[in-house]
Amino acid sequence: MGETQTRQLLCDAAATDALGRDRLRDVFQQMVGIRRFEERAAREYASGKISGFCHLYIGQEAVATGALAALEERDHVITAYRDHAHALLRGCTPRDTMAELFGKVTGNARGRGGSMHMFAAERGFHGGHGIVGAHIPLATGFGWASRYEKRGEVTLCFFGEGALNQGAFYESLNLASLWHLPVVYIVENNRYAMGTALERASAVVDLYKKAEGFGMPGVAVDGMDVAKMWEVTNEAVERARKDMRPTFIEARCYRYRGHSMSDPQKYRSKEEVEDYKQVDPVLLAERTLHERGWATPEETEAWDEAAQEAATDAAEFANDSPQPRLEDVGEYVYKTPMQWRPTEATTPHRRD
Amino acid sequence: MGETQTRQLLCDAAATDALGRDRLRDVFQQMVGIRRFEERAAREYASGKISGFCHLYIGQEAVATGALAALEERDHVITAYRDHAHALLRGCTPRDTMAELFGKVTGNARGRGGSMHMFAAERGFHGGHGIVGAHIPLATGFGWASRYEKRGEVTLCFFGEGALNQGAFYESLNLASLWHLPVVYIVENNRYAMGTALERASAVVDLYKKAEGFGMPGVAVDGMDVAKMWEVTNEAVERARKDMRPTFIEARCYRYRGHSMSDPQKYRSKEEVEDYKQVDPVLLAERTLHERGWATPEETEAWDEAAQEAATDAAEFANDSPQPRLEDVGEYVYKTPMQWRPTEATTPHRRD
Amino acid sequence: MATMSFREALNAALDEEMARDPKVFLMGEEVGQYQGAYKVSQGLLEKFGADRVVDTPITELSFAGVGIGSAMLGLRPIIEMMTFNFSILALDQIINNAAKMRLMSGGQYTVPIVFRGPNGPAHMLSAQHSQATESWFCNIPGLKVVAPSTPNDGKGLLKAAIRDDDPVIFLESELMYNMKGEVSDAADYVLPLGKCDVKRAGKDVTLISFSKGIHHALGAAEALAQDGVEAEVIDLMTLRPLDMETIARSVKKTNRVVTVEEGWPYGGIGAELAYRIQHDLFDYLDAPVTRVTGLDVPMPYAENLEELVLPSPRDVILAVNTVMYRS
Amino acid sequence: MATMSFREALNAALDEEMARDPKVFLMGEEVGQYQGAYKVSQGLLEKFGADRVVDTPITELSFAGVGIGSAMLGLRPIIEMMTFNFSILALDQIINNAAKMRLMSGGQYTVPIVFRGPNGPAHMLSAQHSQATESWFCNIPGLKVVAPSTPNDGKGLLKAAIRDDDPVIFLESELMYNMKGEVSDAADYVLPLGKCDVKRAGKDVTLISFSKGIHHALGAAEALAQDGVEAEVIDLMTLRPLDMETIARSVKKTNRVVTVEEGWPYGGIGAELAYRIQHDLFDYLDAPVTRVTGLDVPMPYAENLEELVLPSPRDVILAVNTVMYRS
Ligand SMILES: Cc1ncc(C[n+]2csc(CCOP(=O)(O)OP(=O)(O)O)c2C)c(N)n1
Ligand SMILES: Cc1ncc(C[n+]2csc(CCOP(=O)(O)OP(=O)(O)O)c2C)c(N)n1
Ligand SMILES: [Mg+2]
Ligand SMILES: [Mg+2]
Repeated sequence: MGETQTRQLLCDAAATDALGRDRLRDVFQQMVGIRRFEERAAREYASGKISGFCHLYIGQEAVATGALAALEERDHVITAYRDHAHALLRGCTPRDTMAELFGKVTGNARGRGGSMHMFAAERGFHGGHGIVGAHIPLATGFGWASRYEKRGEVTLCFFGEGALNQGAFYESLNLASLWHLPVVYIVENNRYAMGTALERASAVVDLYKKAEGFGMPGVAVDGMDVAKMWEVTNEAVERARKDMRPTFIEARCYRYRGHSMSDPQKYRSKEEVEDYKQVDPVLLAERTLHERGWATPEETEAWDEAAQEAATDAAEFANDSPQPRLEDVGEYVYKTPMQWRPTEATTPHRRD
Repeated sequence: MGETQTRQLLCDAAATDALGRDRLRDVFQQMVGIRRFEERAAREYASGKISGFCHLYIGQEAVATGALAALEERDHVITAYRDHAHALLRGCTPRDTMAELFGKVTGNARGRGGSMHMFAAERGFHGGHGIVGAHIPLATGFGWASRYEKRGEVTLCFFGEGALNQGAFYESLNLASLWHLPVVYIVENNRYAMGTALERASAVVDLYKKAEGFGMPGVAVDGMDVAKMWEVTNEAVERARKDMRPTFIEARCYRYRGHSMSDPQKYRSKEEVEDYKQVDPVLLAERTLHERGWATPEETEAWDEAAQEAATDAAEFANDSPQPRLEDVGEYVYKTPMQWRPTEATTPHRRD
Repeated sequence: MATMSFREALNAALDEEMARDPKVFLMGEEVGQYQGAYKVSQGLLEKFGADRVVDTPITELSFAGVGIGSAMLGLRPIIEMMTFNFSILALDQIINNAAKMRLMSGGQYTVPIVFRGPNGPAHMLSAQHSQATESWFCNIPGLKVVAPSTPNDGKGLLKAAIRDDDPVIFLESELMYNMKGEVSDAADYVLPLGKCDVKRAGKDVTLISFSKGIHHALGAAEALAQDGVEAEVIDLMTLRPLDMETIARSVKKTNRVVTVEEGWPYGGIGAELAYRIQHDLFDYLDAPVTRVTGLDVPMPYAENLEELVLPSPRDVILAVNTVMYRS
Repeated sequence: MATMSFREALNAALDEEMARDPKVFLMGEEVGQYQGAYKVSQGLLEKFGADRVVDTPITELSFAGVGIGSAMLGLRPIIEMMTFNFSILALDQIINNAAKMRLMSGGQYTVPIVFRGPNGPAHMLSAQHSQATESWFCNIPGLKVVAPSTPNDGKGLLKAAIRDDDPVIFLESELMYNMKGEVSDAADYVLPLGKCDVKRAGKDVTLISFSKGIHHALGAAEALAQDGVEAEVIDLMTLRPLDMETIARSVKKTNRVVTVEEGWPYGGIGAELAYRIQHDLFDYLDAPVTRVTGLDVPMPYAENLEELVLPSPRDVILAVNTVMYRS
């Protein structure tokens, strides 16, 4: 896997300069927080506390962390089902995120959404979506709303490279470019869609080139490098905010775990995974902090411990939280139900 | 409308050389046949003999005529609802085509399809489809079948530039390129989708450039020039047949009539239409024939008269043909209906 | 009151709601410069500008999603489906995003969106352009489904749909756009969603329908009255949720029900009504609930076959005769 | 007979039909190299090669269309929907192209295609991944819809679906893939489409269901038998078209009907059955047809809510008690 060998083992120097000490310290802590949270989620899944589909972000931390560092508070974020990191970075707490995984009423979606559907609407985090590609038009709609009300807000829309073959992606790119919508589309190209390697699903593997067919700037970036990720996104966010022009970013990254919790991973070699661990995004940022003297090993160690504690606290909180109440099964279907009742016209005993 | 002024008023010389005398005489007669057929259809529509949506091909004759001249008998053709010309060029007769418009059982779809759904399955003409963009995956499937059975057949798939924004188009391009399918995709860019000008719907107006994002050759061609249309398609058909590689062709053309029969055409100027009539595809071919001495004015005149007679004969035939029998209303829904009856479980009097 | 066409009544509803609330906008194919494929949006572009009357490329899936996304952020989009035949391409957005967003997020989103346009067969458009989509939408919790039968109802219900905070599927009928009627011009004329309307009182049999079917039912009722049979005609107006109270009141009186719809029979609106009525009112029924529907075939183009496939007042009369055991 | 899981039975059906007919091929997401998201296609890639076991990009709309196009030219594609939740994206192809092509062309095309994969809620997958799609497909003339409940039926019906010359929607259940049963290994074991199967004989009440619901019905029947109530359990197997003869025979005997399904109530399979039964067998019914369905909500993630939403044998027993006027 010669690819990783040509990569440097530090964050890009110029991008790091631009990002600066304080922000690199911040994003590093965020990435460690995500890493430890996800590891804890894996353990809770194994122990049966979490069920359903659960997709971990381990290996891809730099993508969302770097990109979101370029945002203002009023901006919007949306992603697919691999969404724990984006949630944690944007308004959800480890506690309410873990509680959502446990299906508890204290979860960020009150136990209704689960792993794939996390939300913090008021802080601009809009999910968490399960149908591959189908949230891309929603992001385009956020851009439309921002333009419509001249709000000056920017939307970041994340999706996997597998989603890039769906028609919804292309339709959206055209609309955003045609209508000048302030949306940044970020493909997290982790090289696999479940077990399908990029080149087995896409006739073109330099994905950023697809933007041209829609008159939109397209750029590829090392998604293992949080500083670079921030830098490229930052430029795109400015273009969106100032010029009302969308951008398409291909973030080249890697996931270390299986697609979801039940993936035998026969489609790739152990060596490939190990090779990519050389450029672990958390490691790159840590090395950069140490090398520049922006954080001591003791500090990064302490942050790691804090992250582990937060994850433990989150799991305990989730475990101790109650499930939703059964009588609330009809909540959140309609705002004003009118005649409607969830038990209407079904099993007699369930009539309310 | 400077655009047409830069166009020559003859068919491209090199392409005409390559096409040759006999074939140019043939395609000219085909184009005149289509033109007169469509004019007759318009009259029959006005007189109430034809109903529903009816989309005429007048102005675009060179696209289908030139392209189909590059095919062998075993090849496949599919298009959208503007399909009378493709039908006439590929196995349907003026009679069965007009009868289909009249909704008669002698129609090429036995009166079930109408203007938008003409078929000659056994001669490789596969419709006639009404949902914009939705037949493009079918064409891709024809390519798949040809590859699967190593049949050496090529598929031509036609659609309007409005269809180019639909996800189905992009998904199909990727599949054809990825799987090496012998399909030639031809967008008939007549500049309008109903009342929407190309530039109001597509962020990129050089449509042929879109092919690059799918690793496919893309080429633009003057769709008013039947010789050029043949030449470019011929190359693409060879690439498909010999190298199993798809091509995307943008045929730049124009429709002289409204989108369908009830179009006030406020979205374009009379001048624009008149301007495009300078490069009327029938006229260009006729001039070329005369100029080269490949046909005398008397000959072309005679062909025109023959075309008019064929259209008249078709209309008479259609008029005199019977409607489908009422008792056949349940035909063609299933091959083997089993328990099913069309009247099953509905209005009591209709129980059979 | 003013006499106007269904088209004008819907246009007035759009106009009034857009004037009332700047968050309301109209988006779809040909709604602006072309003035609407069926001219329902006539004049709105000139009045409200291109930011609020938005022409889209032919991309039903994604502009439906754009509408939903913008509704999640507080706008109130009206998405025109040029016809509901094309809404099939957008079903994933409508079902998985519009209908479920509130539930999935634990109540964090309100999605006040209206999808509207002509539904059901028109005239000689063949199979792909002639289908009634209501039964699919009615199956989906999270959606409301409305289908008016008169210009006046159309105006009042469309205004209600636009003001409603849930996603509403609003089904019009191409063949009714020219139908004229008296329409309220009262300043705040809005009809409630979720309520039936008794369009004709009667005591012998209950005819339940909506949209175009109502006119078949009323036509049949007229003819039956000549014969001394008084049919009560209930216009569902809102198909989901169903107003079972009004229906029950009628059935308790007439003890006989015929439903009328243009869609295919299996799992249609008539099936649901039959379930609910036989279940809730078993002892009141003197005859089986009987439905009149479109025949169970994709729509053929030929005029005579199309006419045979679609329900008519005559079919309704025959069904009434059956449930009344008349010959 | 051999004991095997539902998954293995389906796999055997695919294997046998692909071996029998070179025009049969399998296409879908992860069906090949990954051996199927739910391993139904295990081993087929190795046996039949990448031309006949075809991994696709995530593009449901277009690979459904590719299948239909290839069927129009005489191939016999089996299109796997990784789950039927994603088939919503392909509905336009299925409805407008697969179901209508024969009619639109005046009978020129035969479209022998099977769409298959898991349908309905599994376990804690939340709203977008938990829905039962059968009622939408059943509405569509031109389609056949099949939903087996046992490994043996699964094998026989899938083979029949593949050999059938019309488009067939073949609905499996993720939660049943591991269920074991005796499966025929006779050389030409094929079950007929369009026929119900009486899974348990009884005289007091008729339970009608399909797929997973059959097991709730059988569970309820067991418990009711303890109480002296003998329920007849009818497995629809083919949901469209319905085998009303077998149903009528049972209802004439028991005079009481409960339907069981996991989908949403409005316009569901139970609604259609209720219509048909009350209409055709009005005088035979001693109680209203009563349905047990999933609750009318998008599926919530939380385990306790999901359990509440889905039907259970207990719900079936309560429904039976109601139609038998027991308390
Ligand atoms: C429309 C649709 N089809 C199929 C699936 C099943 N599925 C879930 S995730 C996935 C792979 C997506 O890969 P990618 O987009 O690369 O994202 P990643 O998992 O790598 O983050 C598939 C096929 C789905 N959820 N939605
Ligand atoms: C999915 C879908 N959306 C909308 C329509 C309505 N419609 C029919 S033709 C048309 C315009 C298509 O234009 P184009 O593709 O350029 O083809 P042209 O008519 O110019 O040949 C539209 C919007 C449709 N038939 N299908
Ligand atoms: Mg991926
Ligand atoms: Mg066009």
